[in-house]
Parts: sequence; C-alpha cells; structure tokens
Amino acid sequence: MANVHQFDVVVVGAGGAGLMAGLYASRTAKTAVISKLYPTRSHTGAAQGGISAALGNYEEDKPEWHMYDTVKGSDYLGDQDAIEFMTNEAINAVLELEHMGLPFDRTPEGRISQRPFGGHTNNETGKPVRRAAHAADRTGHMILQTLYQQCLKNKVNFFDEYQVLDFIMVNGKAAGVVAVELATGELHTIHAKAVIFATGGHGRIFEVTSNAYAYTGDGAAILLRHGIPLEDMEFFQFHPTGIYKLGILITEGVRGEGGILINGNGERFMPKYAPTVKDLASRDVVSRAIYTEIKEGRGVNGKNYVYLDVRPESVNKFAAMDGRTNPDGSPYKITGEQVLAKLPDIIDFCRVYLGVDPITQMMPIQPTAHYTMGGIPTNKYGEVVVDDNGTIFPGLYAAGECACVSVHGANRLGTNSLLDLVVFGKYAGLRAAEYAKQADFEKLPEEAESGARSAFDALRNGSGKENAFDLSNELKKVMFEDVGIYRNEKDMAAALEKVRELQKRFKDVGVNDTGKIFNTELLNAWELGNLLDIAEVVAMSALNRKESRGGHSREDYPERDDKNWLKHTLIAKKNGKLEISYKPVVITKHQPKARVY
Amino acid sequence: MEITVKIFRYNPEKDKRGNYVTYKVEADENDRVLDVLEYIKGKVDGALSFRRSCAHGVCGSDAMRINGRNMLACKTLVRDTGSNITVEPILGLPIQKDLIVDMEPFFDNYKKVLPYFINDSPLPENGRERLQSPEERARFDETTKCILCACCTTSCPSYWANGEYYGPAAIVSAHRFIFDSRDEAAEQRLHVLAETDGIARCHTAYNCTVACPREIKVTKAIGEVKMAMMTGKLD
Amino acid sequence: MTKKSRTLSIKGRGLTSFESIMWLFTRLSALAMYALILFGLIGALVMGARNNMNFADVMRWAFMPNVTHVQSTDLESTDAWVTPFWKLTASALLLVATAHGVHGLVVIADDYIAGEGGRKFVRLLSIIMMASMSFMGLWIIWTS
Amino acid sequence: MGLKRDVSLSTGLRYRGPAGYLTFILHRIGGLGMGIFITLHILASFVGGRFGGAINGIYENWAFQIFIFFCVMFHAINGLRITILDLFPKLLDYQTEAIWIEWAVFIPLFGISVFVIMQTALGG
Ligand SMILES: Cc1cc2nc3c(=O)[nH]c(=O)nc-3n(C[C@H](O)[C@H](O)[C@H](O)COP(=O)(O)OP(=O)(O)OC[C@H]3O[C@@H](n4cnc5c(N)ncnc54)[C@H](O)[C@@H]3O)c2cc1C
Ligand code: HEM
Ligand code: SF4
Ligand code: F3S
Ligand code: FES
Repeated sequence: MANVHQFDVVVVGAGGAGLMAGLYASRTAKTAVISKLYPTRSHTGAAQGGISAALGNYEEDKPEWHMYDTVKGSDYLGDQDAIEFMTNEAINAVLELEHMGLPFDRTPEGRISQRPFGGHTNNETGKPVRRAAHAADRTGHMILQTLYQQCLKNKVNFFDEYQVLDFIMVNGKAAGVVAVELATGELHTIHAKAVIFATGGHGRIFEVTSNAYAYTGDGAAILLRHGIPLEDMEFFQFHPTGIYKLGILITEGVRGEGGILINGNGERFMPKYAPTVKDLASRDVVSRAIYTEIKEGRGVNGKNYVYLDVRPESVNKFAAMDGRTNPDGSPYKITGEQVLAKLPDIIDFCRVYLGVDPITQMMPIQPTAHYTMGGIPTNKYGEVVVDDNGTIFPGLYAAGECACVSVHGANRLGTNSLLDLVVFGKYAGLRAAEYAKQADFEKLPEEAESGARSAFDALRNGSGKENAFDLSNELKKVMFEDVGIYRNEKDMAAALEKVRELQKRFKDVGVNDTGKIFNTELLNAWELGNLLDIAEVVAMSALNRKESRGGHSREDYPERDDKNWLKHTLIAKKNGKLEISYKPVVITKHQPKARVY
Repeated sequence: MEITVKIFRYNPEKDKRGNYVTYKVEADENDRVLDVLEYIKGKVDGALSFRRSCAHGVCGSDAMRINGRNMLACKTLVRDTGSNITVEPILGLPIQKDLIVDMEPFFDNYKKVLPYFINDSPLPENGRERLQSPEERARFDETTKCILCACCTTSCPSYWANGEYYGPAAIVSAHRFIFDSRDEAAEQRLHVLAETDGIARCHTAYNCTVACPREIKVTKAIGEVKMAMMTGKLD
Repeated sequence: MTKKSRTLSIKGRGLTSFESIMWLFTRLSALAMYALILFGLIGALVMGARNNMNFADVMRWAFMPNVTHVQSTDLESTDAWVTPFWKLTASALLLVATAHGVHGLVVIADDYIAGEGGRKFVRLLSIIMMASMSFMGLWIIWTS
Repeated sequence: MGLKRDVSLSTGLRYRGPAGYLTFILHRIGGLGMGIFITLHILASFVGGRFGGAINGIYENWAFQIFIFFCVMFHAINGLRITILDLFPKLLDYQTEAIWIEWAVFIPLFGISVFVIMQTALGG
C-alpha cells in the first residue's frame, strides 16, 4: 500500500453538498475532498430555478409555511422534524451564501430577489409566494462556483479526478475510502476517522434523463455492498418536459407563459387529465398524461414524444378558449417578442439542440428522469442511520442528493434540493469534524484495497462476450419503460428479472483498454456495475410498495394508502440478498390529508 | 447518414506521439458530437478517452477542437459540423490521453487571480444580506457565467506562445470580482494582473470570445479590466 | 440605495508595473504618431508637394519628415523642408516611434520567452537598441 | 508520461479563428516588418557608404515597397482600431463591424498604393 493518505475527515463528492461539508469540516479538522470530476463539473451546476428560503423579501413569508408546503409536497412521506429543521435553517443558509459572495439577483431595494415556484404558497391565501432565491437561471452554477471558490480561499485539500471505489470499515466504524487516481490508475487509500458521502444521484439508470453522465449512484452502491441500507429508493421524480431523446430540461415556465402540450394527432390532451388546471397541473400528473398518450399510440409519428407548443398563435388561440385573462381582465395575448424575452435560455437550447425555433415551430418533448428522492438514510445532522431505531453508523455521513434525510419524501418540491445540499452538507461537515476530534484512527486492514482491486481485475479479465455499452442501453430502456412514470406489478417484475439477467451478463463484460492512465472504459464499466445494483434496488423497492404516492404511481394501486404504506422503505443487502424492512415516518405538526393543489 | 470522424489518438503507455484515426459511423444530424464519440467508445473502440458529464453545455468538461476550432462536444451538433468531423484535443495543455489534457496548469492560472469573494468588513448588523442594486449586480453578470471549460484560454495565441500567461479565463474570473460592488480586493487582483504574464499578454486576438460556449464577451471583459487598471474606475 | 463610487488610486489600480504603463504608452504613442504623421502630410502639401513629389515620396516624408526623404524628388529647393521646426518634429516622431517599436519587439519577445533570464536579456537588449537607435536617428536628422 | 504542451507556429496558424485573429497576425507581421526595416534603415543611413547604400537600395525594389507599404498601412489602420476599441471597451461589442470597416478603409488605400507603385516601377 504505497499511497496512503491520512485525514480526519474525508468528503466524497464535490458538488454543493460535498463542498459545503468540506468547507465546514476543514475549519476544525484536517479534511480532504475527493471528486471524480473537477469540482466545478459537478451536477449542482446544472440547477436553474432557485433555492428556497422564507426570506420574505417581496411579501410576507414564514418558515412554517415553507415547512407545510414541503410536507405536503412530499405527499406526507417526509420526516417532519427534519423538514422543520431545514426550513428554519433555510434563511441563514441563503444569507450565508450571500455573505460568501454568491451573486443573487436583486430587488430594487438591493435585497436578494425571489421568484415563485411550484408548490410554494402563502398558507393563508393559498396563493403562490415568492420564495426561490435565484441568480438568473443559473442558481446551481453560482452555488457550485461560490462554494468552490470559498474552499480555495480556505485552502481545503482537493483530490480532483480521484474516483472512490470502496469504503473501508473496521470494527463497524468508518475508516476511510479507496480511490483510483484517474490520471495514473494508481489506487490510493485515504485513511480517515470520518467519511462523508455526497456523490449525487443515479438518474443514469433511465434512458431519458436530465442527469449528467456522472450520475451513476456510486456512493449509494458502494455502501449498499457494505450492508448499509438505502431508503425510499422507489421514489424518483420525472419532469414532464425534457427535450426529446436528450432529456435536457425545459422549465415549467414555458407552460406558465401559456405553452400547451399537443399529441401526435395534433390534439391538446391535458384537459382530459386535468380538466381545471390543464397544462399547468403538477409535475407527476403531467408526466403521467404524456406517457399515457404515448403508450396509447398518440405520440408524434408513432414515436415516444409529444409537442410542447409555445407559438404565439397557438398560445393565444387556447388562451382565448380557456378564457385566460391578464390581471386587468383583458384577454391574455402574447407576441413572439414576448416569448423570446421571457424564455431566452429555452429558446437557445431548442435552437442549439433541435434546430427548432419555438416561436415558429413546436418543440418535441418527453418526460425526463430528474431527481433521486431516496438514498442513504441519514438523520438531520447527516449521520447515517442504519436501521429503524435510529442507530448511527459511527463516522459515516451522507448529504445531498445521494442522502435521504428524508425531507423530500415521495416528491421533491422544486428549489428544495439546493437548500438540502447547503443545510445538510453543512451539518454533516460539522458533525464529522466534531466526531473526528474525539475519535481515534482505526487501524487499516492489511488488504484495504483488495475489494477495489478485485472489482477492477474482474472487469479486466471478463470474457468480453458482452458489450458494456449495449448492456447499459438495455438497462436504461427497461428501467425507463417499466419502472418509470407509470408502474405496475407485471412490468416491474419483468424489469427486475431483466436487471438481474443483465447483472449476470455483466460478468461477461470485458474491458479492452489494458492501460492505467485515464482508463475511462474500465471506470465506465465499473459505474455500470453500480447502475445495475441501484436499478435492482429501485425496481425491488418499487415492486414492493403497493400504493401510489408522489413520484411512485402504480396503475394497479392508483390510490395513496396511508394505512399500510405511510412508512419508509429500507432495503439492504444481507448475505448477497436484498432484504426490505420499514421505518416509520416522523409526523409532528401536520397529519396526512388528501393532496390537492 | 454516414459520417467520417477523424480523431486524435494518443495512448501514453504505447505511443511516442499522437496519430489520427478515422472512423466511419452512422449518425443523426441532430446528434451531438459527444453522442458520436460515446458511440465510437461504446461500439468501436472502448479505449477512446475524453471527459464529459452534463451533456448540455453547463459543466465545462468536454472542450475540444472540432474542425479546427474550440467547442464543447456536447454543444456542437452533427448538423453544424457536416459529415466530416475532425476532433482534436485543445491546444496548449499537455495531452494525457486521446482528447484528455492536463487541466492543472489551467486551474493554477485561475487560482492566481484570487478567484473568490473577499470582504473583511463587518456584516450588516441585522445579519442580513449585503445590499447591492440591480444595476450593480448587472455590472458583472456576464462573467459569472463562466464554467471554466478552457475553450477561451486554449484558443488564445498568446497562451499558445507562453503557458505562463494567466489566460482569458483567469481574467474573466478576476472581472467577476473586480466589478462586484461588494468585493474589496480589486486592488490585489489588479496588481496580479499587472504583472508581466498578466493582462499585458492579451493582444485582442479575439479567438477567446468566439470560442466561449457561454457566449461571454471575453475580449470585452478583458478590455474593461484593462481600463479599470488605467482609470481606477470600478463602476 | 446609496451607491458608493469606487475609484482606485494610481498605485491601487496597478498602473505601476512596467507592463501596464507601457500598455498605455503604446496606445498613446499610436495616437501621437497619427497626429505627427498627419502633421507632416499637411505640411508637405502646404509646401507644394503636390506638384513636385510622387505619392511614395509624400508618404515617406509623412512617416519621417527628414529632408533626406525628399532629396531625390523634383523639389526646386529643400530650404523650407530643413528648418529646425521640421527637425524637431522629426525628432519627436523618431523618439516616439522608436520607443513604440522597440517596446513592441519586447512584447513579442515576452510572448515567447517566459524565462526570467531570457526576459532580462531582452530588456537589456531593448534598452541598448532604444538608446543607439535614438542616437543614430537624431544624428542623422540634425546633421542632414 | 503524456505529451508536452507544444503548439507549433503552424498548428497555431491553422486554428480556425475569427477575423480578429487574422488582424492580430497581420498586425504583428506589420509591426515586426516595420521594426526591422526601420532599424536597418537608420543603421544604414548612419553608417552610410557601400553598406548603407546596399541596404537602403532595397527600398528601390517595388516588391519590397509593396511589402513595407502593407506593413505600414495595415499596422497603422489596425492600430487605430485597436486603440479606439481599447480605450472604449464598450465598442468591443462591435468588434466584427469594426474589422469590416477597417478592411473597407485599408483595401482601397492599399490598392491605390500598389497601383501607384507598380505604375512607377513599370514606368521608370
Ligand atoms: C437540470 C437540473 C435542474 C435542477 N434544478 C434545480 C433547482 O432549480 N432547484 C433545486 O433545488 N434543485 C435542482 N436540481 C437538483 C439539484 O441540482 C441536485 O439535486 C443537486 O445539485 C445534487 O447535489 P449533490 O451535491 O448531491 O451532487 P452533485 O453536485 O452532483 O455532486 C456529486 C459529486 O460527487 C462526485 N462523485 C460521484 N461519484 C463519485 C465517486 N465514485 N468518487 C468520487 N467522487 C464522486 C462527483 O464528482 C461530484 O463532485 C436540478 C437538477 C437538474 C439535473
Ligand atoms: C500610426 C502608426 C502606428 C500605430 C497606430 C500603431 C499602433 C499599435 C498598437 C495599438 C499596438 C498594440 C497592439 C497590441 O497590443 O495588440 C502596436 C504594437 C506594435 N507596434 Fe505599432 N503602431 C504604429 C507604428 C508603429 C511603428 C512605426 C512601428 C515600428 C517601429 C511599430 C511597431 C509595433 C510593434 C513591433 C508592435 C507589437 C506588435 C504585437 O504585439 O503584435 N508600430 N502598434
Ligand atoms: S470564459 Fe467562456 S470559454 Fe473561457 S473558461 Fe469561461 S466559459 Fe469557458
Ligand atoms: S484570444 Fe487571447 S490575445 Fe486576448 S482577446 Fe482573447 S485573450
Ligand atoms: S459535458 Fe458538460 S459541458 Fe459538455
């Protein structure tokens, strides 16, 4: 073991959550941040809309309202103690980002500007409230940049382009991680007292996704292999409007401006599914509607997409039919210039990627896999909780999209994820540093790197009968079609079977590249292994939950069932087999009731 | 349609120098060049290596020279390149493998301009945000968009000539803070940029502005920093 | 909102380094050369160049109003062209152009030579070049 | 391990840059050309004699005249553009237009010069 490094705290992942954790942990403990991408390439940078906090910079707003909205948004599956904690912390979290220099947009008075977002309301009037603090359409980018810059300022130790392959646990405690340095192919052991996972989500198990290539669920998969459970893995958010095939997000704002969805027969179909709010129904409802149209053969040209139409003449025609009016009561009318002014980024995306000009043409769209609600179970301090009694795994922490606190429950509200990163990233960092102060280093096992090494060797020595690229495409297709927006017993069972078959075939994947330096083929194959493990967990959790709630909608159990299913799923690998158990939802202030908007 | 892709290949463990390999593959005109590369990697030669992550032009991983000009592979479509595509690594950074270059020198230059918010004055007493008018905020909006992809710096003839030049990306980052009304370290940054390898090495060749996938007017930002240096005006 | 204006002192803005001062000098000298050249051009026309000189000669004079530059023309007398006034103008143009040009060479050298030793050498060379060229140029102007 | 950073002049020149890249290259050639010529010219005039005559004789060659005219005119016109845009960075928004204007001024002027030079050369 030539390459051993010792740190009090090691953070895996340098997105919003990882950087925040690194920043806070490094104040009092010797900390390293490891990331397989350069920190500024992390997926946090893709987030657009905003970060929520009841700052009340435009109008009255309170953390309690924010809490209620989040609980309701979660379809009552979120843990209310954690939600309350997060929404109370939100204001200071956002102000702290500002103090770090984050260039938020401003109100005329010079305060942080805020905008409305789906599900965030004034609880008394029920009207939307402006709660999402934003920096143009690049809030996530600004958070990522600002946090990275602060880490540079505070001289945080970075291991850029080191991919963590394994977690070292000794005597039931965290003892470090094993990582490969991409530039040399050397394995490194990072010996630590505390380990924080902040590796992001796993949207790449789906064919059409807004998620980055790097979203392969590494952290969750590694811990799963060490017997640590994952929570609520059946819940995955699908965003209704992604660019066809590419999955790139088209914001809800397009429909806010009057855009409508059109199927392959040229008909507007949302009135069938949501007679009152029509095209502006909530994310899960719209996603399901689009999917139904496609499944019933009304996709465009028989393919799996529909149109989003924001051409002024269509908008005006349907606005007139709906009787939509401006605030002053005059009929709602919009011109091409107005569309251009209000949606510049979307128009740019469409022009670049589709060669389609939304002012004169319709945009081909389809629902896109977007956000991982489930993940590594933690409490509100980022400590990993391994069972239903709240037992903490000493020295192990998780934060960000890879963690499940759970504040998002069955469905995440827009803008709450960035908040999640900042709040729980910070507390994970603080707790880990505190823990490291009083803990001793565990003695490293002799063969710390053996797990990682043998995983690589297996891939290098695979027979090569199977092609990783094909396997991965098959996986994504079956997951998207059968464990996607609409789910049912038969399809999911078949999908689970298919995933297991793919896992078997995966053993025959061979890596041709024998080199060590930037062997991206080997790493991608290793990531595929993670995707397969995660997909199995997702499919099994979903198959098991016999109700519809938030992002999990079953055709065979269309109703929410609080009597039997108001509980978190825990799924863990014991002796090579996945086992499911449950843990209660923490309910403090808000009793479950029907979720109507 | 069938397209011809000529890719710069270099395997550090075998080759002394790089060479070009030509692939003929099927592609749709709406495919990104990144999709084409993924396909070649997946089906033709798994060893082909390049960086990528977000796949829609916001993370800055996949800067490369496509048909002779720096671009992001994920923001360039086959429709725009035509059916003959040449893909090479960006210039001026050591090549590690195929299309992967060593980004350390680039980030080292970035770090020189103190690319972080500095304000040691006390916070507002109520603990709230530091105030900034929308106009003050707009002053530096352009340069906050930078994703550190290095398209600009590695298109700059001055940077090719001399890797000590901090490069346009570093100056863009300096601009981001120099013109932020809340920041207090403009002087330090300007002093760094006044050094021999600083802003004086820019000769307004303009390659950077055209290469920037975020459509930042890089040359203009550099020009504004130069004028700030001359006049001391930061508004 | 009150707006505080932010203006840095000369020292604060970094207008103290050789590079930043010379950057400014290059622009100002460019403008100065334009002025002097225009001046020489108008002067030549006033002094009747239109009839007695070809285009190339006029340009030559404009770029360096030294009498040697018009000696091979059809001018009947060069008396008006050798006054101290023109010698001063020529000297000014010479000094400005030499400084501009030699610094330009330094800029180009700095682009390609990043080592400290190499740069020192170029600086030294440039000073020698500046001094000797200015000297030779002035000598030519004031003795011809 | 790895290939060193290495951008040869020819690789650099093959980069498909915009109009500003071309003017940068030409400006540099112009500046260098003038610099070298003026140095030699002063030296020659100072030394005089056969050596000086030989060097200054180059100027009688029409091809050299065209070259040095190009250097001077392009450098001067482009230098003015650079100076103006540098002093008013806002105008850099119109960089492309500025370069168009520059060519529009340069080409006729240089064309006339070449014409005159050739006429003189052929005529005498
Ligand atoms: C298009 C889009 C728009 C969004 N918009 C919003 C929004 O408006 N508001 C909102 O609140 N949320 C939004 N989200 C969600 C939110 O952006 C993400 O949930 C959040 O950024 C995740 O942050 P993270 O820190 O957990 O992970 P990331 O930022 O993705 O970071 C993961 C890190 O882990 C590292 N890593 C992964 N695996 C390994 C490994 N094996 N070894 C070493 N390092 C590893 C990666 O290099 C990376 O640095 C959006 C998401 C998308 C995709
Ligand atoms: C009207 C006359 C002139 C004008 C307007 C002018 C303008 C300029 C400008 C603005 C620059 C800066 C370019 C940059 O930094 O990118 C420059 C550079 C330079 N000038 Fe001039 N100049 C003129 C005459 C001269 C003369 C007479 C010489 C030679 C003695 C000369 C030699 C140079 C050189 C060598 C450079 C450096 C070129 C480079 O950096 O690429 N210039 N000029
Ligand atoms: S300025 Fe533009 S080209 Fe340069 S690094 Fe930033 S985003 Fe890339
Ligand atoms: S290409 Fe280079 S020379 Fe200046 S304008 Fe851009 S930095
Ligand atoms: S992959 Fe992120 S910018 Fe291209």
